Amino acid sequence: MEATVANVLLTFLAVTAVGIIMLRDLLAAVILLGAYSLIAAGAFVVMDAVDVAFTEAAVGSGISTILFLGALSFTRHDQKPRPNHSWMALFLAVAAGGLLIYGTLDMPYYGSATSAAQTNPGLAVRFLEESGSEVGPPNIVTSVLASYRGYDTLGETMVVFAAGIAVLSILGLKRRRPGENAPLDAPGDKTTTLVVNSSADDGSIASPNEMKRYPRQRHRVLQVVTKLVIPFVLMFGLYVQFHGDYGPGGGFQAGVIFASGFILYGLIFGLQKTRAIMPPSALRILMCLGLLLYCGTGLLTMVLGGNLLDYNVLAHDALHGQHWGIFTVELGVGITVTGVMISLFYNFASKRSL
Amino acid sequence: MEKIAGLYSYWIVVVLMMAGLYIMIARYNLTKKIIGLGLFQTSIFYLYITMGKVAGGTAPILIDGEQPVYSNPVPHVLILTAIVVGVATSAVALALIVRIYEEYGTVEEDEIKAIEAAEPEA
Amino acid sequence: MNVQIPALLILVPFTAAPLCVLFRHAVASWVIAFCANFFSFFAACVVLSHVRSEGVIRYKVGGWMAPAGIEYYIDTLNAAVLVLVSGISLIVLVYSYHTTKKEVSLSKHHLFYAAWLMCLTGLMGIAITGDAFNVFVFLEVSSLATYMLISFGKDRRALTATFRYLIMGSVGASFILIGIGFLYAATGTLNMIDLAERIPDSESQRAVLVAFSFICIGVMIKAAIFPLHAWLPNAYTYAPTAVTAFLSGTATKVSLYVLLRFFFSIFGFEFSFGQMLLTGVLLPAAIVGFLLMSLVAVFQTDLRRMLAYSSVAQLGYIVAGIALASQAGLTAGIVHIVNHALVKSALFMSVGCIIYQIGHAHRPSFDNLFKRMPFTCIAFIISGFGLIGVPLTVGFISKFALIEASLEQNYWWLAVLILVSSLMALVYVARVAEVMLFRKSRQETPESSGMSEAPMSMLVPMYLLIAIGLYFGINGSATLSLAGEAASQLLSGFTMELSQQ
Amino acid sequence: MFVAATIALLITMALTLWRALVGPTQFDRLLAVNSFGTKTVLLIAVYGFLTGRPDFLDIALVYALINFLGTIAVLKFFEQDDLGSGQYQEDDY
Repeated sequence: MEATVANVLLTFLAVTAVGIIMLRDLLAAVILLGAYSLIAAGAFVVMDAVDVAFTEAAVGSGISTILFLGALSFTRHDQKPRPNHSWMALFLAVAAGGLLIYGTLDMPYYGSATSAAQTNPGLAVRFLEESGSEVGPPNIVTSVLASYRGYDTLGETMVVFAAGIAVLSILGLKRRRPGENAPLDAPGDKTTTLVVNSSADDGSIASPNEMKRYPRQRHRVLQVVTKLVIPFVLMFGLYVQFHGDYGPGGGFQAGVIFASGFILYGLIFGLQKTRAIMPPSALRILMCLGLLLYCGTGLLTMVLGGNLLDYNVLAHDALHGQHWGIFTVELGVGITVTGVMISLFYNFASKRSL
Repeated sequence: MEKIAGLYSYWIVVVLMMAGLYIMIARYNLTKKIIGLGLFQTSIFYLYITMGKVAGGTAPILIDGEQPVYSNPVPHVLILTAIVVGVATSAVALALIVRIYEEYGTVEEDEIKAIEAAEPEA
Repeated sequence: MNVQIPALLILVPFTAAPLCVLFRHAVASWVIAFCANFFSFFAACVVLSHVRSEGVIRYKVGGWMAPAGIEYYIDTLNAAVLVLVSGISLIVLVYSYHTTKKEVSLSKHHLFYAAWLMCLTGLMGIAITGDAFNVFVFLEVSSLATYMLISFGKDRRALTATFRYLIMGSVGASFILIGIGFLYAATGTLNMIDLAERIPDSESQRAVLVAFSFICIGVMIKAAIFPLHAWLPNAYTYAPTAVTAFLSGTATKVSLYVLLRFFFSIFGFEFSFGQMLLTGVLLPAAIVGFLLMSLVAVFQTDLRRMLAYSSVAQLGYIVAGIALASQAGLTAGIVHIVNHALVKSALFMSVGCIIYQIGHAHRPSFDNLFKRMPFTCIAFIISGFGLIGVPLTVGFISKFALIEASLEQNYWWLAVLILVSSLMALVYVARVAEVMLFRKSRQETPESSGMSEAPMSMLVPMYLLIAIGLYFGINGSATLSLAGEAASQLLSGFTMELSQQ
Repeated sequence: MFVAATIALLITMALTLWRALVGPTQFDRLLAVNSFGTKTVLLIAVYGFLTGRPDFLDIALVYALINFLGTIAVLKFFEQDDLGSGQYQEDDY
């Protein structure tokens, strides 16, 4: 049953991928990419990777979609018609794919319990058998992520931080409205692309004229619902942050969820109001503080006489030390990710409102 | 036959990867390239997770008092990192696309090349 | 030596990056960056001397034993790469103080130096680690920082150059990720030493082979080895001048180090060159690379683009040395990694001085430049000699070693081709020198008459780098013995005995 | 029981996915993806009971949240072509 469900989802993935290649409308491709991530995340649950599913759902279909939409709102969202194939690209892709398939031929089969990866006493077996007594948290992924391979996670946090400040430096500060300095065809009527596919049968909802006729809806229901939902979202973010030891979740996922509360607010009430609640300078401090908390934990372990990120020295009892170490480190990740994600949203959404 | 059943998931994943790679190379639209990159990376995540699955296993979160078969947690950890890296790269790429559009007025690769070719050397 | 120095080497610049952003002050962030970089350089020197006197360092991050946790594995090669990267970064950082003021808007200085520190951290992180997946993580740290640094370029083409680099870089990184995945499936481990032990016994040899191919291609894209160099010329041409000088001396060199580590230490000499016939693939690529790219460089009028193509050509020499797969060839390759980094950074710094004063680096407008900027021109010409391989420069040492290595295997034609390519280098350097020194200005424009030498804070670090180059050019045995040591360690695989934990 | 539910869900997922692929309007796609998300939430819940570890319902919660967020974002994009505009704020609550 497991394998069947996994394979069905995999087939869905393949169909969606074909759709993404075929569609010329970028907006549709982005919506489908969101669906693609959702399916992938569903499949990850079926394949027991609950933490990965958690992250992929939050990032792949949440944050990514919003970033893409933000970028599309600056640029035009239809791909120009072109000759639809490139033999060179096809050849490269097929060559790489052929090589990969050749490589899989003597790989362990799906679900094999005797493969090298599953039986290595140094890694998988050790984590499964010892992590409970060496590190503590029942969620082995958390133990490995924050303790055994905590150094990787340090690098990962820096990658998030780097993306945050890179987008800040590329997009931030002074903004120009798109089209103001556009040498080629300026995007005059972007709304037309909305109805690209709806021309024949039922363009009834989407015609640009009609959209212009009702430009500003009041959306009272949305506003009320959002205000009701946001506290729960933030609460859920905190739960994911602090429950990551026992169930799926952790700093990264919590940061994304926490940020999505603010993003939701920004979508409904506008960027200006959101910025009044969470000013960009506060975000900059958050980003830095989270990373510094992580680095600081590393420094503290060294000051106390251990190696870098050796949490055992943080308390008299090794398990307590691990607990504190993982707690601080995950908190650092959560803070940085919250800051970076909200900051990304600000940068991609600030078209007209600044 | 057993081979096909056992390796089916890997093969589909490879096909997905190549679809992503193809979009990245063949499409002129810069945004579409990044969509392709997303597709490509998600497929790699899938490849890793497929490796970690143990038939009849359960998620690697310890259950008190029981000794079930757990799936391999190592690929999960690696992919958590890779997902983060992936979204970070896309964010930077999209920011670049926005700036490119502001500067050139287009996000089609060949049009940008034409504009650049017409410009004198810096 | 304090046990914690290898970890501090990474952690200090790592911590300094968010500090720069936090303080958001242009000068303060430069000072923070300088101090952190200086510490790293000092620590790297300590590590190098320790490794050479007492052997390999293995440092357990998190206190976990190797395959479960991540460890640092430092032998002569990585220690040398660490010193090289942090040293060049330090010198260029001093130099960058003025150019950054001119090229980057003041409100973004803190972001610029934070990105610089992250790039440095990423590169050193790649060089120091003993874990295959960790290489990927730090590769991405350095890549993202590099994209950001290049996008600071003033010209709008910097944006498209960055985008192209980002696409190719992401494909490269994804290939590395696929390769590591296959390695994990075949062996069940990520630690480099553990991998080296398990690969020969793996039941999935085809998976190992695919992993090898994908990692190779991925790293070669990052290292800009011909024919996968397409991102490099534009990126180097449109990046801020200091960034070009920094990256040309460090980023591709670290990628080459990764290549060496995977070829020799992890997959092993037998597998790479016996089974995979790497010589047959790498040597033609290297030869076509250095001949073609030198030829392309001759026809460039923009100095930075010319030097960028020349970089790809010079990488060809290094790859040729590796492809010879002998102690002598490998030594020549490693020496050239160091020497080329010194020479090319100095060259880009001198071009940066010209850009600082004139605003561009377009060769035909260098009429009579020597009168106005004598020190810069001298620096360019001396470093240019290094590029050609004139005796008493570092370039001579490594080219001589390379020719010796190819003659050792009776590849006399390779030696001839190297000489031909050097002649082309002579042509492109001489064309620039000719305009600088001898061509008289047709008319004295008002803007050119007021021009003078670049500020001291740019000249001093540049001449410091040139002096280091000359020192190693005259005292060639210093680098040669270091490289020889590194080469023999590479050829003999991982050393197990620990000098400390 | 749960097996039947799983199969039924997979079939409905296939149907909504088909609608998402063929369109024809963007609103069809958006609705299809939105209901596809809902089906995924259900699938995860049902699958949790099927395999005996229902404690992963957290993930279903995230899906529901993100699905909502994504739909709102796309709708805002449809309506205003801009994610950050504050045109709703005149109607201040």
